[in-house]
Amino acid sequence: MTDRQAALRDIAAGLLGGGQFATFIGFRAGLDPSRPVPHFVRDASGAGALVINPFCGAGLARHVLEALEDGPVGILTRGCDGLGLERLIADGRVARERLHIVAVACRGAVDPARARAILGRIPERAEVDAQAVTLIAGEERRSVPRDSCLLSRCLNCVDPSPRLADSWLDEPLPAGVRDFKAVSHMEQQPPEARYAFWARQFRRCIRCYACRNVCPACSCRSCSLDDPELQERATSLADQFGFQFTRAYHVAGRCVACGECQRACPMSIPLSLLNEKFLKDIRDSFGIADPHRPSAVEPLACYRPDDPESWRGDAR
Amino acid sequence: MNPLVPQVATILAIREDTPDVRTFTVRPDGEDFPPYRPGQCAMLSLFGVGEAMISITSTWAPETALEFSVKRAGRVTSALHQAEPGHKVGVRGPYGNSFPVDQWVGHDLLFVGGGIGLAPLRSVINHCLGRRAEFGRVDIVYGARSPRDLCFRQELFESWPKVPGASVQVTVDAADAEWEGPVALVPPFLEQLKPDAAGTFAVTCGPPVMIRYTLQALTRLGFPDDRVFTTLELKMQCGVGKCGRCSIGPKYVCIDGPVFSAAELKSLPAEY
Amino acid sequence: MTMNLLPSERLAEFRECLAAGARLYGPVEVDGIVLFEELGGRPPAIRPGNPANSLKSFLCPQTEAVFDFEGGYTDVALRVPAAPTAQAIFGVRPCDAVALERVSRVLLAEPFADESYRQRREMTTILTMACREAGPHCFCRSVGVSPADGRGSDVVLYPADGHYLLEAVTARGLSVLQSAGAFLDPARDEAARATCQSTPVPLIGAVEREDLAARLEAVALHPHWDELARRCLGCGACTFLCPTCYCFALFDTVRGARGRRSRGWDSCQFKDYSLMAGGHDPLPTKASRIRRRFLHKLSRFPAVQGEYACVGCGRCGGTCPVGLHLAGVLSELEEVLR
Amino acid sequence: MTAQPKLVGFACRWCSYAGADLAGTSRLEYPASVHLIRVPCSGRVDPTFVIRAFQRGADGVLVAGCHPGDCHYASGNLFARRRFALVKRFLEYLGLEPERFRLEWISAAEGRRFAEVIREMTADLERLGPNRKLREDP
Repeated sequence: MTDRQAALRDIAAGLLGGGQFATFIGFRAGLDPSRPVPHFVRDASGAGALVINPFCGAGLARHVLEALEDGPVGILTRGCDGLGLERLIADGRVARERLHIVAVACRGAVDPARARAILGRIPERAEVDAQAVTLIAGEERRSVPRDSCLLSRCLNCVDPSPRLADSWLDEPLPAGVRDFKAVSHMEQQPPEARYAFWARQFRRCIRCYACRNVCPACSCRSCSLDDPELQERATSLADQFGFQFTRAYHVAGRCVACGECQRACPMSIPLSLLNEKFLKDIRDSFGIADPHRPSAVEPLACYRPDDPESWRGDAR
Repeated sequence: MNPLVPQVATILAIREDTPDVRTFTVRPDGEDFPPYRPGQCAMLSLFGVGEAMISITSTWAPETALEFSVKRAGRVTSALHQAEPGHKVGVRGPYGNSFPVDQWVGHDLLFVGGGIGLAPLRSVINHCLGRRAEFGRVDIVYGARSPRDLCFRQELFESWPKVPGASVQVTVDAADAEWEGPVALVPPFLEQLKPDAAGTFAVTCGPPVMIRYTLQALTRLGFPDDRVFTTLELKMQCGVGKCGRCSIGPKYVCIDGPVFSAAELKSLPAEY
Repeated sequence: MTMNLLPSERLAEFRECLAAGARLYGPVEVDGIVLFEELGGRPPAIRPGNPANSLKSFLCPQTEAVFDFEGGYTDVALRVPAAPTAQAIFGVRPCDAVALERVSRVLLAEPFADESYRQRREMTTILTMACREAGPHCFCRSVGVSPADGRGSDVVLYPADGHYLLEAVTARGLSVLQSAGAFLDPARDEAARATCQSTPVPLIGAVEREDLAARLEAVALHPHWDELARRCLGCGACTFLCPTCYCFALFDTVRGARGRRSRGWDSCQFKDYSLMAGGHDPLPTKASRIRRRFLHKLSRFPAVQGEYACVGCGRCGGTCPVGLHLAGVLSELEEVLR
Repeated sequence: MTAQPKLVGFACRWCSYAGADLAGTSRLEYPASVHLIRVPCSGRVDPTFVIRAFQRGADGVLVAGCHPGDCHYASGNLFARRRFALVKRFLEYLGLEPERFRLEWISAAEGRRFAEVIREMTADLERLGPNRKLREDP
């Protein structure tokens, strides 16, 4: 843990000290030890503020877009960040050679709210392994199952390490295969129950646009969700369905399943459950094994003459 | 009464001033529009399109219609330019403070306008000329991008110059084949004219950049900040000091402005 | 000041009595988060800290009609919506009630009082639950609000063991207590209030209030705002959930010959917030917009209103995707100054 | 008498729209429930059009284009096929009944096929009753 942190600080200081890089993106301690915040180191002397710990939850990929305006960027990169960077590179928004990717293997980030609820106070440290999470505050150590206190985006993660890297802080962990269990479960509900579920979720959307602004696949300079002709500002339930459909559809085939939208949503709307539905159907309908991992051609930007008309077997 | 609900009004006449400025004569269908003072604004709206804060170009008199000179810039103003006499609009107001005309009594006045910025000035110029005996000299300096962008030509070239003790100087940024007058940006043109700052109140309005340089020019000419006034325009939604959009520091342009003295502006953060 | 005791076991009956003449809202747990919603008989989820949404949802709704219109180019008729009906909100935290009082200073200011807000405010009864425990992001004391604050409330309930002390703060609150007289005991329990008044609010995010406005204005042009801007995503979560943010936008929607002009929340953190038709923008950068938000809350609003436009509810800290907690940002600025 | 369902059809001008014309000139009977919107290609149909139709009161939506291989623009319908394969499933996921949205290939010569699709869909929608989901004035 600390070895990685020391190595990270060295690499960041080296990049910034060399004069070629303008910014290094990582985390630094927040006010609350369980909430480190994204940090933008601008010179070598600031690298000592960088931290790595299991509370580092926010995605970093999207931040490179603005940081690159100042010059090349070094960035701490977990699997999810790596997929986000791949997305930005595939979209032509970021030039690979202007990034120095410092790869780290991630076993999951702790949700600070859930951790506090479990411990009854703010945890100071945490340890995460393949089986459990240990929360530590003062003398108290408590081990709990991973699914009780990791961020939901980390529970479904099959990409602990990035595919792109310029330096490694540790050994990469093997990638897995998404099981889409939550989507399958939802598909098995009757239509009325599904509609009621989504109505309940969407009704509380406050249209803050955090989901879009944090998304590495939502980097359009001009967004249709800002166009009053395409997306009215009204917030009736019908408008909310329209808004959510548009957001999810516009990343269909481009979503990297990093789960940042859901993590960022202040109203806890399970946005990943929408994105993953598209991913699952892309896998099943077009035979693309891991559609969340960016490829040369997006699934909706191409076709095969013999694409199966699989829906014809459905209800009617 | 909900202050956000406008009166329905009818466009009585439309005059084409320049390729992108039209002057609309508007009268509410029901109750008369309340009396207003020079410098005040009103929210003009097209139902189904939206609202925009527009300065009232006319000078109030009982039972007269309102005039708005509107430059085509965004969604609402572009739609307004498509409107025809007889069409309905919404109007609410008047909003904001006004030029402190009574404070100017007995003094010379200098008006410096740029482009559509002459619209709010026209209201106060006509108001002052209507009380001609109460003021000293009235000098008007006006510029536009090109001769065809000059607003209010009838007043600029005919009625105002004929008023005793009044002068009008017009410049353009770029001339065309017919233009024989001066070619200069307003701030340097003003400095060349060397207006006498002693005992004079100066009033300026125009695009943000022109206002900035004109204020600097007036300072160099010796005008003290408390004798220089301008009128600001920021994005507005409510017009009544609620929606937050037009705040500059602790002030709202819609209710505390739009008229500010240069002295007041200097006490505010540069967020305008 | 009228005070009564309500035995804990009769709290549900008290709520039913409130629901008799009004729609009753309160905090409920939905899909793992606590929200203010219509209670509809559900027991309220009274937890330390605040629900995700604020009372704004019921007093200045996310979007609402200003008027409907119908007609064509040469003939338009307007229709204003029906007046709001009575509502009561139970389980409000003191900071949220104080926030209403702050927002009212602007929205009710004459001569252009916001009519729809005024009508809703008059039809709303606020029943506040004073705090015996602070939430994880709370910092009310740092901005001059107490866990037992009664400002903006009609009735304050001070929880004690086995009962609540009820205090009527307004005439409307008094009539609530009168109508619920059957459940109430005229006895008093000053200790219940004192306990809440001394509820500790953790030090995390404590703000040094001495000359805060002046100290902030002094750093208004400091490059640290650019650092904050790098982190900020430019979303509107902080402002939409903030109980003291009141900015709104007007917009029209059209369906054939009918249409509606509506108002809806807007955020000074959005990049088109102050962008004008001609392209001029007084807040052209994210840094300028973040600075605007902080200075408005802690310097410019207080300059006019004498109080902060922040009540320390902690929502911005709990929900900002990148941890831009208001109190945290202030402590960063302090650090930068040192 | 119950109101006829509202069916919005987006029809490619090169094939399905002509197919609808043929159905008319051939005096084939099909319900008057369909409001046909002519589009240059099924590939022109943005899925948000479909959402908009449901929001404004459609009980069902049909997207009709040329048979694969016959697109006037070579591949518009093949892109549309991928897109609407996902959208159809997604609408169902949100809780819409599968019968409320269909993607069909109808050539200019298939007036009979057009009438048949409209008849089938109308019958399905009649059976389901009016759509309230996603609708702005339910």
